[in-house]
Amino acid sequence: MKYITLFISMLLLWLLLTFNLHSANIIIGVIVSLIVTLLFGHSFLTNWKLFYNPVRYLWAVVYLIVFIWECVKANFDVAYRVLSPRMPIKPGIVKVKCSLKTDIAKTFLANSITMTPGTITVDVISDCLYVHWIYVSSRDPKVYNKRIVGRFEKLLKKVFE
Amino acid sequence: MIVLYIIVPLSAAFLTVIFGKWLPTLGKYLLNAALLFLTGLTLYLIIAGPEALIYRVGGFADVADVPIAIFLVIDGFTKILLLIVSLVGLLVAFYSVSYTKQYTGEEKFYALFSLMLAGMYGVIIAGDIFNLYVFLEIASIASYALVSFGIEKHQLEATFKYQVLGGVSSLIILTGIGFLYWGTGTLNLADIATQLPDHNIYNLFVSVLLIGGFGLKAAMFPFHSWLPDAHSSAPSPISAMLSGVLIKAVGIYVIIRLFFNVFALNYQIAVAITVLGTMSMIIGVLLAVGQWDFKRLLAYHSISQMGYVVLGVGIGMLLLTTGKDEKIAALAISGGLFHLINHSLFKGLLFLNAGSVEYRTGTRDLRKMGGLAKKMPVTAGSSFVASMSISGIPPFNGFFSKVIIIIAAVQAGFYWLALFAVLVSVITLASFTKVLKYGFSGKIHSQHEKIKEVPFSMSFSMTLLAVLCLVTSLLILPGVRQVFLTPAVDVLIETVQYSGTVVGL
Amino acid sequence: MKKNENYNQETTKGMTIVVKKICQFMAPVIFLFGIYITFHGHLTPGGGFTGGVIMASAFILQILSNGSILERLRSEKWRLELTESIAIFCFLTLAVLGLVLTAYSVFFANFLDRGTFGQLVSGGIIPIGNIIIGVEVCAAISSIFIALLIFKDEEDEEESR
Amino acid sequence: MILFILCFILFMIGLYGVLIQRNLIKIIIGIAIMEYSVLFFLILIGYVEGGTVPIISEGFEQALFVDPLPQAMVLTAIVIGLATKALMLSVAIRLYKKYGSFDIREMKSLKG
Repeated sequence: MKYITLFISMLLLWLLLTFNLHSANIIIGVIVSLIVTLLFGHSFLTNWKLFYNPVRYLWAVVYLIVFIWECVKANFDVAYRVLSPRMPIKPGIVKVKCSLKTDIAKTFLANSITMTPGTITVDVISDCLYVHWIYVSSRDPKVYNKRIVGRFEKLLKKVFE
Repeated sequence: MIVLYIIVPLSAAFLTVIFGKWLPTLGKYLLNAALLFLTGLTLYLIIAGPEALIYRVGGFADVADVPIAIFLVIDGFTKILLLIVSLVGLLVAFYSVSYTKQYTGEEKFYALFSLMLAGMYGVIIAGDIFNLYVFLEIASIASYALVSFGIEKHQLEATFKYQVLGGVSSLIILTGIGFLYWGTGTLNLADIATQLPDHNIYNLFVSVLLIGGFGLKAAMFPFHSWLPDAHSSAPSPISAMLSGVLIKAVGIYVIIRLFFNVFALNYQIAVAITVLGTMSMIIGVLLAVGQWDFKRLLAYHSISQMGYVVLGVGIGMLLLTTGKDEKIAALAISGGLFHLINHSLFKGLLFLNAGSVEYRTGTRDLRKMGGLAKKMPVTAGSSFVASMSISGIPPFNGFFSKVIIIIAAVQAGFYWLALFAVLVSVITLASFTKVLKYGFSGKIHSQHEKIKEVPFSMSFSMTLLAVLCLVTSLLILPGVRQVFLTPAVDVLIETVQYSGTVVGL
Repeated sequence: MKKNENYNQETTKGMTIVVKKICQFMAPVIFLFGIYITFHGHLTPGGGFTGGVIMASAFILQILSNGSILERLRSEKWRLELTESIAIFCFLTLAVLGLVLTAYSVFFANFLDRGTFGQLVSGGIIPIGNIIIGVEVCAAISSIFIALLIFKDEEDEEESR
Repeated sequence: MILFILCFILFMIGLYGVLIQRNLIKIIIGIAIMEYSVLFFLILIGYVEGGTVPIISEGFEQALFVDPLPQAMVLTAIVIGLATKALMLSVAIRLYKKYGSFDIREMKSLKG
């Protein structure tokens, strides 16, 4: 089944890339997608069911909006820290525990954290994320867990789990 | 028909790799068969007549008198080179049948060998300078891999040196090609000759770049440092190919072709080529005298003998530029080309001899050999023939070619060059007397008591090459020379004729 | 590439889970893009070499992220070399076909219908040549990469012994 | 003109690397730099002032194109360079295994 998922997504991508609907183009697209499926199907995601749930796509849009908003906020924050003459930075690496279970969700969480300015995910080891933070505002795990992970976690759970 | 020279070796190479896993011996027979076929084809072409064959790849016709197709050209001069490559290649390939049994991954050896041959054929028949460069790189890359085939310390080191200098020379050649395209707007050799601007400094600059690049590939005097390492470290059949054929096909051939047929003959360039030839002749032999490593000695002699070829051609070029007697020029050039043929035969043979000795005794140091003549009569006999031939003793072929060059030099009034040629020949004789004395005569070493003659395929190739060393003396006869050498010399003497026959302008 | 379920398992080899998961997503997409570049070589910039390099990068990405096992690398290298040789032999055959099939018998003759300008299926043998070169370059670059990797792995093996 | 001079300087930097450096990998990098400078030079030769991409498409038949031939040459040269450098690197790795060092001064099995 995951092969079929990969096949369909590749065919859609091919049609997007070429952007015409001649019969020759579609036939070539099918062949190409088949080749890609045969070569890469075995290593594709195992939880292919995600692709067929329209609710998840909606949540993904919501997540995207939230992510962009957080990103803008963090941008201003970092800009303030960089530009202000006193340089109010306090860098450090914190170990954040996340409640997400699947690998794909963790991956997206780590990527979101990295893409927001000010925080970078250094490594993911089982349930914990090691995050480099430009201003370690608190030493309390509960507080910083909420500050770093909390804003994305719930939404990601809805999208991926 | 011309494309067969590229198709056949290339398909041999790829088929060898495809079936190598299941049929490891396929490569041997495929390569030998391919070379046998190509040798026959070349002989047929030579006998058929001196006309030039021209081929447009892809069938693109000329647009408004501008040749846009890739040209493949076979004329008299090309045929000689094709014959050398095929003949020496065939014998070396047959020799390798037994020799490569000591290596693992034999099929890769034959695949690379075929690839190198394809590159050399391509360089020889390419009619435009960029394809020439591409084929030159194919041949070079295959030869880099072949030199390091045994992956021993000295082989890898020699390969690295060879690769660095080869890479630099390729880049110099590419720069030269760029300038050539800038000035003429075309890459076709024949078209370049007609389009070349009448601007002396530009011509000189491009010439210097190209002489530098191809001189490095041909290991002419100031650029010779890589040759002794690479040629002596490679597996012996490859040494024979590199020394016997590769440096001629990718170095000397291109230099001669470019400066006779493409660039207008130029006095400064002619002087430079003659001087380079003389210098490499003298320096090569002086460096060779002190060597005790059999193959290293041979490698230094290669530099020296290539000097003879360049000297002969250079004298012809000088005479043509100064407008003196064209007959003497023709004599000098034919001497040079004759020596080119001879050198590939006897130097190939000598390297095969060295390989045989190494195959049985495991050493290349002349001081550790001795008395091998009794145990290995074929090897000893053929190396006697080759040594006499390289040092110019009648009735072997080396004598006649050297005599022609010397006579031409004397007739043209270059007495000093003639004297140098004679002196170098004498030193060569001394050097090879040493080889024969230490290597093959005298008392046998105790650890070599049990050695035998080499296997059939090796001894057969060596015998055939030794016979060829005698037979090619016949090229001195006018009737034979008419068929083999005269068309080539004509192509070079009639300098502007080349572009006329190829492009039809 | 050999079908092997090991790609999906969390092994200690290779990089962190983030890289692995993203690679599972992106490798097919990269490969498809390489095929797109190759197929459109006669219409847009690009062609066999460019597309082949992109395709090879998909394989290289997978090997890098998932870690390598010496035995599998060896078998894969052999397979890639075989693919490469077959592809280049096909190219030679294509060139020779022009010699055989056309009336004027020319090496590299364009013996197929040229089609209409700007279409995906046009240009005679040029797209076919592009595809073959794409396969060849992909296999060649992957095998160069794997060969260099084998050097390193052999060294590690010797050290651990 | 300034581009040609820069190109020449790049070539010289590469040559410096090849001649002066003692590390095998650095020598290979030097060769690579030289190669890129030559490729850059070839591209510059084909450049036409104000020229566009040499792709014929509808509406652009009469445009002023840059010369596509040097670009084809450069592509071929890149492929050749790839093969050469891959081979050089593998030889360098083999040498490293034999000598345990990338230093060219320690490789002395060929003398005389």
